[in-house]
Amino acid sequence: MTVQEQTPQEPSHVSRRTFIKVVIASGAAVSASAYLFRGPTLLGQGSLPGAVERLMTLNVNGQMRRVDVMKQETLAMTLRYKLGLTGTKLGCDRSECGACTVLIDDVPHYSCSILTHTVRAKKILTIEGLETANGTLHPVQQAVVDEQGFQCAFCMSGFIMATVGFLKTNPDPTRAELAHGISGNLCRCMDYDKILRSMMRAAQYMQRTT
Amino acid sequence: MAIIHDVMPVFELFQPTTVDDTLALLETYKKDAWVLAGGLDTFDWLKDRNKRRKVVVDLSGVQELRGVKTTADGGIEIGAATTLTDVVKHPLVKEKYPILMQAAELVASPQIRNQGTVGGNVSQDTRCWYYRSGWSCYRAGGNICYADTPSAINREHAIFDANRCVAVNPSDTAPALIALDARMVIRSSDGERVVDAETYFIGPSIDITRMTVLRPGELLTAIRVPATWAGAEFYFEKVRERQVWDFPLVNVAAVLKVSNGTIAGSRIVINAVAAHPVRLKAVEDAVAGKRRNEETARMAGELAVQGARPLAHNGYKIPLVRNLVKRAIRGEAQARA
Amino acid sequence: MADKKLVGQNYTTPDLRAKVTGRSKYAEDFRAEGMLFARLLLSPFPHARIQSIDTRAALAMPGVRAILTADDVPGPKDQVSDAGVVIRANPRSEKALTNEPLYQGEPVLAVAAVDELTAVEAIEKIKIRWERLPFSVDPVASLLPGAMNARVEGNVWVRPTPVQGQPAPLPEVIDLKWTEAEVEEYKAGRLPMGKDTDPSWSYGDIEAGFKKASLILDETFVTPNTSHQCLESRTSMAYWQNGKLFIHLSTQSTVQTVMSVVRWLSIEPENVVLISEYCGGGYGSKGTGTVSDVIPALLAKKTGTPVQMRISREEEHSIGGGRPAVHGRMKVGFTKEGRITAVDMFTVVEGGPYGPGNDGNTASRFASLLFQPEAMRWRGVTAITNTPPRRAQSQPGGMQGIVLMEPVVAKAARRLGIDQVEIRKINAPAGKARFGAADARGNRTYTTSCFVKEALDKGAQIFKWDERKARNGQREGSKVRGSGVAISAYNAGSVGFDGLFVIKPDGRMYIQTGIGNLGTESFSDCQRVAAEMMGMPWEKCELTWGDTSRNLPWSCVSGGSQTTHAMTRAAHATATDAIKKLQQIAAKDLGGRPEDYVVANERVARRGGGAGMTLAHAAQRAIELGGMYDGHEVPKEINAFTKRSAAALAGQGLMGVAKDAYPRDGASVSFVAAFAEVEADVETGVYRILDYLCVADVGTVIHPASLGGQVLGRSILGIGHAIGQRWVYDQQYGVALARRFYQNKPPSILDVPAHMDWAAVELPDPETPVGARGIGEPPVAAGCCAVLNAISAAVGDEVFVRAPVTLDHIVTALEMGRPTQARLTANV
Amino acid sequence: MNFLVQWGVNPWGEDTIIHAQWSLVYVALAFGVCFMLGHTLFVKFWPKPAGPSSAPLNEAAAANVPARVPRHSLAARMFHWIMAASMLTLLGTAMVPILGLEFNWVEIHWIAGLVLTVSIIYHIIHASFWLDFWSIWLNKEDASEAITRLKRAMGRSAPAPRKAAKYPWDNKMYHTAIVLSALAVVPTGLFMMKRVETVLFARNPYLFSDGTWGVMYVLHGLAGIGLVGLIIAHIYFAIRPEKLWITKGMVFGDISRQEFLEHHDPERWIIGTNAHGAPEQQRL
Repeated sequence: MTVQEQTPQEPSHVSRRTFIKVVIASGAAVSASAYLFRGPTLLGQGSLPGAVERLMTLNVNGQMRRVDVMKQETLAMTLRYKLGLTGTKLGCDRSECGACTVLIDDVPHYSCSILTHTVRAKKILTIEGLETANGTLHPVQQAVVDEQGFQCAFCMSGFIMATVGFLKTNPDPTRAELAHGISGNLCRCMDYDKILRSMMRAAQYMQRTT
Repeated sequence: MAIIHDVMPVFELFQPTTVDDTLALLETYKKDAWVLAGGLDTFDWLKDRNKRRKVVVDLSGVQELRGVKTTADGGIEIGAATTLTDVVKHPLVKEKYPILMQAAELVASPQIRNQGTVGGNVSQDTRCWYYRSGWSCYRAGGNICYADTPSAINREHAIFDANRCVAVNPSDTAPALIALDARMVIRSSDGERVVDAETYFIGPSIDITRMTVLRPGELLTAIRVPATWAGAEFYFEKVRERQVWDFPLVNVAAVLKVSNGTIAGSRIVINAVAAHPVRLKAVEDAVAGKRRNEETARMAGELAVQGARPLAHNGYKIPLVRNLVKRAIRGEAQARA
Repeated sequence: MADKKLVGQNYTTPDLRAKVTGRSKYAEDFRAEGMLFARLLLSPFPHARIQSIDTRAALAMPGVRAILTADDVPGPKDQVSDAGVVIRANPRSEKALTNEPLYQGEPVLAVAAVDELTAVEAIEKIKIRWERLPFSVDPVASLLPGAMNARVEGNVWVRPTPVQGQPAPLPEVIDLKWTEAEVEEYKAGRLPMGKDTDPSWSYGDIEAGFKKASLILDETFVTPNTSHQCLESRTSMAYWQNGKLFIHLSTQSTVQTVMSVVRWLSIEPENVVLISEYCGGGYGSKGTGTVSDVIPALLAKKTGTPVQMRISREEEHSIGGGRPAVHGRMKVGFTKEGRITAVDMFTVVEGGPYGPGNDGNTASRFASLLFQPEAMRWRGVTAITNTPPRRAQSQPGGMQGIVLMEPVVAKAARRLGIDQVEIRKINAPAGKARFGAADARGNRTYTTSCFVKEALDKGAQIFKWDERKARNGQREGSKVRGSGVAISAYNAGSVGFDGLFVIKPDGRMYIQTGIGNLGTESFSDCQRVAAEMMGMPWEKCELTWGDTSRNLPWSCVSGGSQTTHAMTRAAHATATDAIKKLQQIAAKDLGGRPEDYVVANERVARRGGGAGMTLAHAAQRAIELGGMYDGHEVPKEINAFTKRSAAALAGQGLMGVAKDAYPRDGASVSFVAAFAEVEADVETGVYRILDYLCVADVGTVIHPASLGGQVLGRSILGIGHAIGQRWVYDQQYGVALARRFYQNKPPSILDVPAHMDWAAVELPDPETPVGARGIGEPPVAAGCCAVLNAISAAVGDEVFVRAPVTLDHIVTALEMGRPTQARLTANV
Repeated sequence: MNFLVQWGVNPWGEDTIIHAQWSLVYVALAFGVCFMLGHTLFVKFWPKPAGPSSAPLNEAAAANVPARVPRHSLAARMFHWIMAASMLTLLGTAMVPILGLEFNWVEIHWIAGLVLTVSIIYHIIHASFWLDFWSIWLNKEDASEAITRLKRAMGRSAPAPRKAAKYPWDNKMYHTAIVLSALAVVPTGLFMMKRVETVLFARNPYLFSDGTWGVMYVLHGLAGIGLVGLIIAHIYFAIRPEKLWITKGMVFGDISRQEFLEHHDPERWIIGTNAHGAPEQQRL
């Protein structure tokens, strides 16, 4: 990989490319679709109130995405494996690391622990949706760049999303309040000091932009 | 059958929008149905493939289960599917029942509080790691308690009211609600029943496989907190190892009415020491009418641990309970996370 | 390098923008057309043998494509080191899949299917007939007479003495049990100093040392097993194309991992394209990948389809391995002035089922280095248990050795009434400090340099040590404070690797690196040395990393803190090579002698001004001149890997390519001094770390931000060992109980010190051209011990006999007036 | 075998027997009810066998029989009723939760179990040294007797059966069944106390292997379920009009001369008088 490839690309381009990937990725699933469509066959379930359709539209990063979602599928899996949004990471899949944090109607949630079907009518924001179309980083992203925050960065998307969500409720936190606000995220490089420095700077940047 | 603890099994999903529809579904599927609120407990069981259900009934779309409102008697009613964050942030809770706010705020992590519901928090299953490993212990329908053997690691387990099973109730809001003398509103297709928070929780001697009185087909719809203890002095402390995510090793919730330095009345509850939150009735009686001082506090602490039976690794819970109850009576402000 | 524009400055690393936007692709983020999903069937038993496997029902399921068992996995090949030494493959070493699992959670087979759900349901349909075998999940218990052994052959490793000039003999397993007298010792809570089976060592006269001592402490202490718990589990994805294996995996190292894959798969390095641009944490456990990485590769071959194997957190907990627990007994003699006269050290390392590791020996070496005892003896046993494989974990061995030693020193200082900083200064190493065993000629290894006293002084000043220590044991309500200090050291650099870059006619510098990107930023930091020497602005440097099809040079393993040292040397050598070539080109074109020219500001020009040319022009000239200038001829001594890469890049511009052949006198070791203040609540046992400072003796600072991240990050890794991280095993069934984060407790953001800071001594290492050493390791023990020592400063010496120290231990110890922790028991 | 036992898995995922198939409780209950009904109907509608109902009485032997014959000493009666109480407690505490009514049964169960065990030990000692030990056990005569009775019941011709000695044939049968059940249920129950928290000793569920415990649980469970049937039958007979004299005998300790002569053979159960003039029993 070269540095050139790291330069920002048009988000629309990214999503088009990832969309193609999705088609490819789900190609494997198509061959087994009969198998995937199996499930407990409950007679008359269609007539029961609240019975769920698999095909749905998701509002992700401002785009409406049509996607076929299994009943037991979590949002993290849909984002990563169906929509190609791999910036959301799976660290534990059990709501105890925060790597999969996304915003649902502006509120941070563990996407590993919410069924995609329960966010049907909601706005989902992932790390890929923070940067503006012209490549300007979100203030929280910029603050991380400026502080050289994080090490391996596998937890980073989750931390950034948790911070973006937290700063909406408390735009001017103390370091202790901030730590409390983003305490649902685990960093195994234990770079907590730099993370808190980055995010305190992020709060400053956010105040400047608003 | 080989064991694998990953990937949720297939289920049929229902997302009703009214309580009536929910109850109809629960009535139809009875034991085959699993009620999904925040899902933090649910997904653990399902993803581990340790418990499976044919049908999952998701409450997220049932608006009438959410929100906090005042009741005729001046208390509040909290919808069972209200998130913990909404409980923490609600002005009525903050004003009248700060103990509940504090308890809810100490639950797990911010994201979990954003999604987890108060109904789920009080109705969650125990975290005994043997049971959670999917081992067929008493609680899982077997004939053994793996947590009470000569080699068991039972640091988190019960010191009170164990009966074959030594698991504990891990809820933080439960003791606060019992201290506030809350009522649990339970509905089923047969109608509604209201039980005291204190009797909502059951130990293994009553039913070793359940933590609450909820039976298949029943749904906890709301929690009513009476005005009785609104604005009373309170004390809540949760002792845990990690300051995020961890369940309590012991927590204590106490509300006190004090006039001129004398304790007029109190309700004191501890949790994570038995399969149900333990209300310290004897302590409440003993401190009633006593001066609120160190001596009373010490007496309360000693009384609180009477009858405790420690296991191999949880003896520390005895001094911990003693000191926490002591602090609850003293009521001093303690530094919190 | 007087005028440093890049070295020592913070900058934006080339991987950061991709990381903050989510575009950085980790192994599990790759997809390939038709990709299958593989899942593992793990052994439910701590030790068993497979009698038969019935996969019929699984294979009959629609969507199931293949099942891979141990019989499909080739055995590892012998290895030939850089120096040409043959390292024989140990038949008892870990394999990707096994028919005789030696720990609960060991992979026995893998299923590839069209989706994960199918794979998982297929696994549930597989029937295996097992023969249960005896097991042991406690190394100390396995030494008791009559106890079960973890392996059929025995419970302890022995390493036969190597014969000069022959490949090292393979380790053996024997059955070792304590004698009755030793059992009595054990029952009294002391680790018996019985028969040792590790290659033990000693120097000086320890009996005389103890005679001289006015205080002898004899302490038994246990350090915990801890998982690495990299947030990115070791997922991998592989496919085959035109006879080549393309493999995406999570590894700390790039080119070195190719060599592991080659050994495990028995293929040629040229046929492996390894892609790992980002690694979500390793801490030693992904040094050169993991053996399970070959499973999707083999399944992809079997099915002719790309295969991804996602590793779940629970699987990671078992196959990811961990740091071995060390049960240690330290008998240490002190003069009344605090000088350590003698150390008698005995360790029982819990080595897991595979090995033997070297943690016991390393533990003793760093104990000897840090405190420079006048005489020392170390003996040890590496026990085998049916628990996950042990992998290097930040400061492997050194961490445990120091954690055994530090609390003893702290206790001695209290007994002798000596200041904690002072007693460490009295015993601290300095300059070319000797440590560890003596070789055949009686010589002992020594360090290239060490500035521990300087680090202690600097730290004591910043931390306001004297003010804080006055508060030790002072009680306010139920709260009591205590401050602790600790020192630590670890290996911090290797030598002999290659560098490679090309300056192209576009005036840009294209730097190739085979270093892995595991978050330390050394893959980029080290290249700043070359850029600086070439007078190139960083904006004009382009870095290629993480993909072995992109012509990378031979680099060191990105582990053990060797990279910064090794690869700044390689970068220095490579830039020196390029400068020499530029000087020659300039002299050829512009006249004069090559040494009249200097390289600076993107030009090669006559010293003191005058004729010169841009590097862009020089690059063009290099292409025209060919030969060594544009990489068509390369130095003989460089590695074959670098040669292949150089050949592919030849003719594109001026090539810098060289092997680090600089001399070095001594072993490169980095040091830290750490300080911590805690506040404990005596009623609940809960304690908080209020403040923490770590001062590093790391030589020249290359990149302050990443150095600070390493110093504090690894400190907290160590603090995790002190405050709660653990393994818990059920002794009856030999299976892990603490499999989740909420059970095994890695520190959260609210558990770490409320205030943290770091500093560097900034004295360059004299034995390396840039003066820089690595730092990833030493803060671990320092963090752990500073906190442990602060706890005892607050609540007294009679509280703990093992780490971690949790509130239950504190509250009961204060109640009982003695430590109540389980002694000499593993995994509780 | 799955109709007899319930399987679980041990922590290694191996199938392990955990206890008896509790649905058998319903079978036992159903059996008990059917037996009662069947027997009632049988007695009511089945034609009485022809011929004399029993062998002729030996008048000489009968002459010795006093007006009231002691049948069960106070000690024996105490044992019986204590055993009955503990047995009913045990069955209640065991079966009621299975049937769905949950309560704190374990402590009551093991205490009742201990009471039962002690009473059985007492009974064995008492019966061995103070009672006619063999009088309750089935013997060769009982076997031929059984065939005779069966033939008669089937309406075939057979000699009239002899009257009983101290214990009638069905009484002995029942005792044997109870003894067998107790052999299964008591030792397993005692071992099972190691599995639960008692004040007596530390719990150790690992005293035996998973498999051994499984067998023990099944024996205990099946025997317990069997006892449900046996006890139902026992109570049924105890309250049947033609058997009430025995029940009364167990309550008051003696039976009348008439009852004695009606059911017992004075030649087989010899009632004498000892030196003190009290009735004395002797086995033939």
